[in-house]
Amino acid sequence: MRQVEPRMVLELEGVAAGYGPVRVLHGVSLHVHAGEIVTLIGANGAGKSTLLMSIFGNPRPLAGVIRLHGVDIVGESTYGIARRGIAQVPEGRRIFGEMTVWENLLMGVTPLGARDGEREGRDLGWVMSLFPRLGERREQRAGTLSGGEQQMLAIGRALMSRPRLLLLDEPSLGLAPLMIKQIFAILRQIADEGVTIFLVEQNANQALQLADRGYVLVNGRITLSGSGQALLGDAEVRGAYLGG
Amino acid sequence: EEMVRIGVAGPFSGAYAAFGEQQWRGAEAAIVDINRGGGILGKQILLIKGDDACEPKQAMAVANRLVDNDEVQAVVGHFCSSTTMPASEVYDEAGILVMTHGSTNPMVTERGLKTVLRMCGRDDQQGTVGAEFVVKRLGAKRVAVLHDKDTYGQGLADAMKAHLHTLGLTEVMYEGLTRGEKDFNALVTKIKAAKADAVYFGGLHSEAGPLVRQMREQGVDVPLVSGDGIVSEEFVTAAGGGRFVKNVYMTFGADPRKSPEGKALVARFREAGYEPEGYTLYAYAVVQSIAAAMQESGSYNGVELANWLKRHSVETVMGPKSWDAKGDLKVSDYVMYQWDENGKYAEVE
Amino acid sequence: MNSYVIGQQLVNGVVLGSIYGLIAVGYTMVYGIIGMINFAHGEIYMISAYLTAITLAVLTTWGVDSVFLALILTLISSIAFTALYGWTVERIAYRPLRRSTRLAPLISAIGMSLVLQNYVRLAQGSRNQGVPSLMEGNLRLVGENPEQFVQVTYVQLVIVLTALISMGILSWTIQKTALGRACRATQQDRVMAELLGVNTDRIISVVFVLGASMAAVAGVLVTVNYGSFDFHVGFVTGIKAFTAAVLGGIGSLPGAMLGGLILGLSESFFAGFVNSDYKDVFAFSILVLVLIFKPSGLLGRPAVEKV
Amino acid sequence: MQKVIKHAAMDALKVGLLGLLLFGPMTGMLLDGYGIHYAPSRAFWLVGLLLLGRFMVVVVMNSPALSGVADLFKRKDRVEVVVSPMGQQHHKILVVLTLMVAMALPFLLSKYWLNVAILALIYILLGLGLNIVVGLAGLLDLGFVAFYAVGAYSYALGAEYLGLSFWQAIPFAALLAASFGAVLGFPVLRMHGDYLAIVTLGFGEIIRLVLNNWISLTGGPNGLRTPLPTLFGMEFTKRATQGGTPYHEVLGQWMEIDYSRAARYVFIYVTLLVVVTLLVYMVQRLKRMPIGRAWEALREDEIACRSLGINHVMVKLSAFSMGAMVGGVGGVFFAASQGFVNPASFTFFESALILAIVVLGGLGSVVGVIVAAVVLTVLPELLRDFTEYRVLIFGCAMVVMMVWRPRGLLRIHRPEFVVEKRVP
Amino acid sequence: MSLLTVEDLTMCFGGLTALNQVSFGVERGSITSLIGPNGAGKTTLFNCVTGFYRATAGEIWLHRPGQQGQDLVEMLGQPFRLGDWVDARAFTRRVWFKVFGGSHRVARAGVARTFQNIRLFREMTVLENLLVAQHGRVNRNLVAGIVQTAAFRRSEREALERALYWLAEMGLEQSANQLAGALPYGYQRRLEIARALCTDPVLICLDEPAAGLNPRETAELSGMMEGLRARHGLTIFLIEHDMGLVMEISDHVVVLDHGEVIARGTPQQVQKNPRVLEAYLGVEEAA
Ligand SMILES: Nc1ncnc2c1ncn2[C@@H]1O[C@H](COP(=O)(O)OP(=O)(O)OP(=O)(O)O)[C@@H](O)[C@H]1O
Ligand SMILES: Nc1ncnc2c1ncn2[C@@H]1O[C@H](COP(=O)(O)OP(=O)(O)OP(=O)(O)O)[C@@H](O)[C@H]1O
Ligand SMILES: [Mg+2]
Ligand SMILES: [Mg+2]
Repeated sequence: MRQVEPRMVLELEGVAAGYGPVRVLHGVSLHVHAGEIVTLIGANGAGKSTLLMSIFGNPRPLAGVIRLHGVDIVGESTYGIARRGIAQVPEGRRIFGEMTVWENLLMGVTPLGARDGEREGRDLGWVMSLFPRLGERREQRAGTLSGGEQQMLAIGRALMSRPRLLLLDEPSLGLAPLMIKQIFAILRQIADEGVTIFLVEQNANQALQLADRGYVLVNGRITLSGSGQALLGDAEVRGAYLGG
Repeated sequence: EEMVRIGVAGPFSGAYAAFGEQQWRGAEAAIVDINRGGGILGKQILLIKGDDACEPKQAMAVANRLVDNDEVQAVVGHFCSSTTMPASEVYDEAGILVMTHGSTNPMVTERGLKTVLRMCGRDDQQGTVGAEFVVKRLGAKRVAVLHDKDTYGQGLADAMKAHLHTLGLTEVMYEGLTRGEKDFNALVTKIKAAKADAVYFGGLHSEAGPLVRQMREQGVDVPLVSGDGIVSEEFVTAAGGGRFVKNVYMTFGADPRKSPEGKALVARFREAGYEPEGYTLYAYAVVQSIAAAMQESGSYNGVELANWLKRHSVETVMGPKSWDAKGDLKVSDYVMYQWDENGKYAEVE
Repeated sequence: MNSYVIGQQLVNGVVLGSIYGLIAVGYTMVYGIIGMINFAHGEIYMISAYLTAITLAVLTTWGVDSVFLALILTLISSIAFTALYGWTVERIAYRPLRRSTRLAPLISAIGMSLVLQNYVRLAQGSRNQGVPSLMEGNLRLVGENPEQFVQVTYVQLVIVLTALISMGILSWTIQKTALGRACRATQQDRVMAELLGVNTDRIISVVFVLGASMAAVAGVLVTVNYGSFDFHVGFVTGIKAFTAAVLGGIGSLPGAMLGGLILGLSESFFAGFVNSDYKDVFAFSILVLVLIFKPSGLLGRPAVEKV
Repeated sequence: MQKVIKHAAMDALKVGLLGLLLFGPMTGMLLDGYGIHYAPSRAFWLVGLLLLGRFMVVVVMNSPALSGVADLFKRKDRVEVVVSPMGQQHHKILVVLTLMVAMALPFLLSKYWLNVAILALIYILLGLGLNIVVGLAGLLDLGFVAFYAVGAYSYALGAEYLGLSFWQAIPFAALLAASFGAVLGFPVLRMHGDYLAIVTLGFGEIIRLVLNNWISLTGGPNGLRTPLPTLFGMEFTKRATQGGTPYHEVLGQWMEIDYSRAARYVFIYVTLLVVVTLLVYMVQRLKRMPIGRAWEALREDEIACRSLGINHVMVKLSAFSMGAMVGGVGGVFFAASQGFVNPASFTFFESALILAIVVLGGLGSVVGVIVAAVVLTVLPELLRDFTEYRVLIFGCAMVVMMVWRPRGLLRIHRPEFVVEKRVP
Repeated sequence: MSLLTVEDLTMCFGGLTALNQVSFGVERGSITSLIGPNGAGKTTLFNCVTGFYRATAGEIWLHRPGQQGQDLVEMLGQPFRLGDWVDARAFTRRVWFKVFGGSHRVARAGVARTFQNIRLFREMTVLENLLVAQHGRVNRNLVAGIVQTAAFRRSEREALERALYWLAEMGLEQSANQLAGALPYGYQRRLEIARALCTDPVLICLDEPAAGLNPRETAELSGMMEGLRARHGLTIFLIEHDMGLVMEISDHVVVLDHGEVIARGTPQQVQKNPRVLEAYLGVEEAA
């Protein structure tokens, strides 16, 4: 196992997954290097969200290997995987509606065991500065936030855990144009700080501009990959995902 | 070879299971003895257990099953009046003798059924004895009457109340408590506020125990009088020790454990590590009576057996027993017992 | 109606209410975390009553004389063994049902409650059991007439205090600590909680163990107070405690306590001054009325759904 | 294999240790008054059995050679929803076959089993009723027994005070139960799921307590006798009691017939069978009717329903009272078949049992309800031979069935619509 | 007269004023867009219009052509006022709306909506979802349904046809018999629109219909919306963050920020408005 390239953060080989009798992913292979921003694009129902979730073992892959920092994590429990320095902004935000904004953010850190009050405070301050709106609404119940605010909260919560690898499922969903710009800037910034980012986006244009590399998923199979710019220029991609 | 099949129907599960156990122990001991002595008409007896959990629905199922599937020749049971009543209609229609060891509700034998008898007294008899005692012996003027809202307990309390009225006394309080609960403090405070000088309780030991304890704890030291539902050492356990059961009275048939016929049997039970309390010996006596009727009349027909029993007297472990035309015991021998601080009871002279 | 009677009924109600509250806390905690009505909770309480009596009897045979020591040891052993039962029940009957409908664990809980009841009946017999009265003594407020007084026994005092203190500690835990946050997160979205690194199975087990421990505390205190129990006590008490939990707003710990107190008080006042036959009808009517005007219970937070 | 055995042994040891802690005090130390009486052998036997059982199970589940056996017992907790066209041919054959068997039953069964069959039919009825409320409309009702009680008592009381006959009692009870449902439902249906559950539970208890306490009307715990049902003036007793003629005398004019006690049960069984068949048909239709769809939609998402112009309170109310109505009819049949009613038949456990039927059947599935009702009524009767252990085993069965098939015994079918190619 | 007029609408949540004196109109047959930064109060406004929230103050009127205007706020039922206790007519009205009122009445008046967080009947099939939406107009007679009278069958057939029609319009024919919950996100969005259309509305309120769609799908959606307006005469009221879509199809744009209308007008006007640039679009866009 030690031959794996050390700078490889996430590596999928022939991953298959599905729900009950329905297969959604049919042997997906891809990899993400440290410090990279990699994006995955694909039509509705291609299986992008399923792919992100199956990295966390939910649904558990039926076949294939998933290596995180060189360690095979297939079969490990979801929370075990989460404790390996990987965080996800899931589809549908999944914030804890009955808890306050503040508590939601804390949920990003508390489960991870060892507590460090000072660092926690610093991280909270950082997230609040990224999303001042959340600061204003600290004590509001998260369920009553507006759609965009909830999205900010979901991203903020993932950032709170200071992940080494961040998975985002359509982070721009429901955000105002100005906010999207900010989010992408933030992603760029934390990537520069050494966080590896794996991004699923419908907003393919902006995602590919941001990303170092990209993959295209069609019906559960990777059909195309290349650098962000190359994909942007690809005629097929333009026709299918960028609206001509 | 062919056997005489006798059903034993009672609550072997559910809240009343303690009584079911007494019933089964008694009946089992009886057939062992009878079978050892050669059985009935040369045939051995087989007991068949039917659990009704004191629920009418289950009692019907058990009754139908005993009649149709197990084809029993007679039934010992049921225990709760509310199950004996519907089930006995099934037995009656099928012409099978049923003798209950513990259903004291008057209605059991008041419905004109031909094959239904009982080994125990009736609530109205018991209530009368209780009322007489409360008024004449204790000289109470302000009597609180409580019951547990169940067929047995309420029947008892009603009978007691009725006789109280004929004695020219009106109760100061007549109320029900809920079976299964343990906190009767509110009721006790109410008794206290009503300045009752005697309390009559129609119900079972599981409620009587906490009730008397809470009375004593709140400083209500007046006598508590009850019926045969508290005839059990468990009453003392439930009351939190002998201290609390002082000044508690109850009506019960002349203690079968004291009768000369029963002495040896009781000793045997105790040897086996079982205290034959409550209805144990009643069930034993029921089996004895059924066996005697079959043996003597030579028939298994319920109506014939019932008629035989109504005309003859049977020697049982509880002494000689005979029945009137309705199926009730001719002699109701209810007497008053008193508990002492050692947790034992003795007849009141 | 004199004031001593009223005062005594007040005491009766508060004691009874505290008992309901203690047990209701277990219901509310489990509900709060897996959104499931744990019908077997009453049975867990019943088991703790048996364990209390067993421990006390064993201690007596060992010659432990000090009442205080005996009580402490009983509490410890009862909590330990009851918690084990709580854990096992969760493991066997509920954990496999995590991904099914909301109703499946409810049915399984009802089945479990039958199992526990009959297991105890078969193991210990169906007789009424009891413990001797241990702690004597009481506080009395006596009027001019020595016949008139309001009294609280020491055991009752301990019950009320324990109920309040444990409720306080638990609600603080749930509201303010990381464990509590993880619990609430687990309740709202188990998958997301796992994605954040919460071992939800562990959290749920912890909650069951905590709930069972509360039932054990109640079991010890109530058994010592009333001295009598059988294998069937779990049901009646369980239903009442559950009602209390809902009345106060299910999921809210202070609510459980408040609901218990209201239920206890209304029962004892109704029984004391009106008619004890209909006290349960009255108690349930209060529940219905409260819920009509406050659909999520007294202290429950209304489920605001943002559309 | 060796690995499997080692694993199993370790596992069994752990479970055994747990068992020792659980069973030790409870089964090994018996309370005896205030004293104690040790019976360690009981505890050790139990633990031994547990150890062995666990060992065997782990071996069977993990050894590849026996994987076929293991698969049989694997749990299934995924929803299996099948979208299938309605009215399939083999379906119809099955229905006809079932009905034929059901019609033949009274001639094959002993009276005891006939009685059980009647109970099973009553529970099917109740299950279908509650299925409307819980399965289709998604309203958790823990007090369904209240309507059952209302039905039973409206027959008993109606006969006692108003002189209602069995046939008059059915519509009377149905109406009465439905209005009880409506009256209760109106204020409470705005509540959320589990609050509704406890309020209905409370309502069930209130009804039972009132029946128990209102002695002057209901006879309290002593209960009431109910007259036996009649058919066109024919009575099913040996001698006429209600002013009719015994059936064997009526039929005796045309054919050779003797009085048999079973006739009454046959009559109730057949009537019930007709009612249940009609109800099954009705429920199957309801699912494909606007009102049934609205119920299901409400179960799925109330807010969306409101956005579509559906009055959620009224729709819920219709489900609630329709369920109540069915429960009421079930009550009449229960009272008629028992000949006696008292409040002990209407405890919470009864509600729980009916709910178990609905859940085990797979929420919303009619066939599932029927199967589950039969299983849950016949099983306790089969277990009668285990007397002491009967309820314990029944409880275990409930848990095991839930764990094994949390989504119900059968798959859920959704109606499929034929999509024709549309001409634009 | 505008189809929908909103006057001085104010909505407070506790201390938070989510909408402050908002007034605007939606013209008949137009596509009107509502834009604004996150948390500006757009969804809240939708909720008020469709009856899910009762506004703290203000009026909302729906004027269907050829009909009297309808007060959408009154339909929700209101707390009793002092005057009601003396005026019998007002009192009965109040009670009537209190008992039978609610957001469903708004929907019946002809206002349909979709939700920002998709709300489908997930365990029902796509077609069933659409049939439920026609609850108001199908034959609901119980007896007719059970014995399947001709009238009932006709009504069901019509409902099915209407459902299939809208399915086809949304391009979902292939999924007709699938479970709604198992559809991919984008399809679910379209199904929600189809379902809203099945209620036969005059005004349809779409809350971020393009969220989760890729640019090509968004383009399809915009074609669909124009078709709805052109061929079915529907009025569309839209919340959207995709500026390309908004600018392309809107006739009229209302911009909300912090609960207040900061601009309104044609897309071109709004796009140049400095306040909008600052609050929403980003300043460099202007450059
Ligand atoms: N819980 C589920 N059960 C069954 N099938 C599912 C489930 N979730 C998703 N699917 C199916 O899996 C397939 C892939 O869905 P997935 O959500 O991964 O797509 P996606 O690429 O993320 O699409 P989108 O862009 O719309 O988010 C779809 O066909 C969908 O129907
Ligand atoms: N029920 C509520 N309780 C308290 N605050 C609420 C409630 N509903 C909405 N809010 C607040 O009102 C503000 C407006 O919310 P709204 O959902 O209308 O925003 P929006 O314009 O739709 O934003 P987005 O574009 O992000 O969806 C938000 O700040 C939100 O937090
Ligand atoms: Mg997705
Ligand atoms: Mg919004």
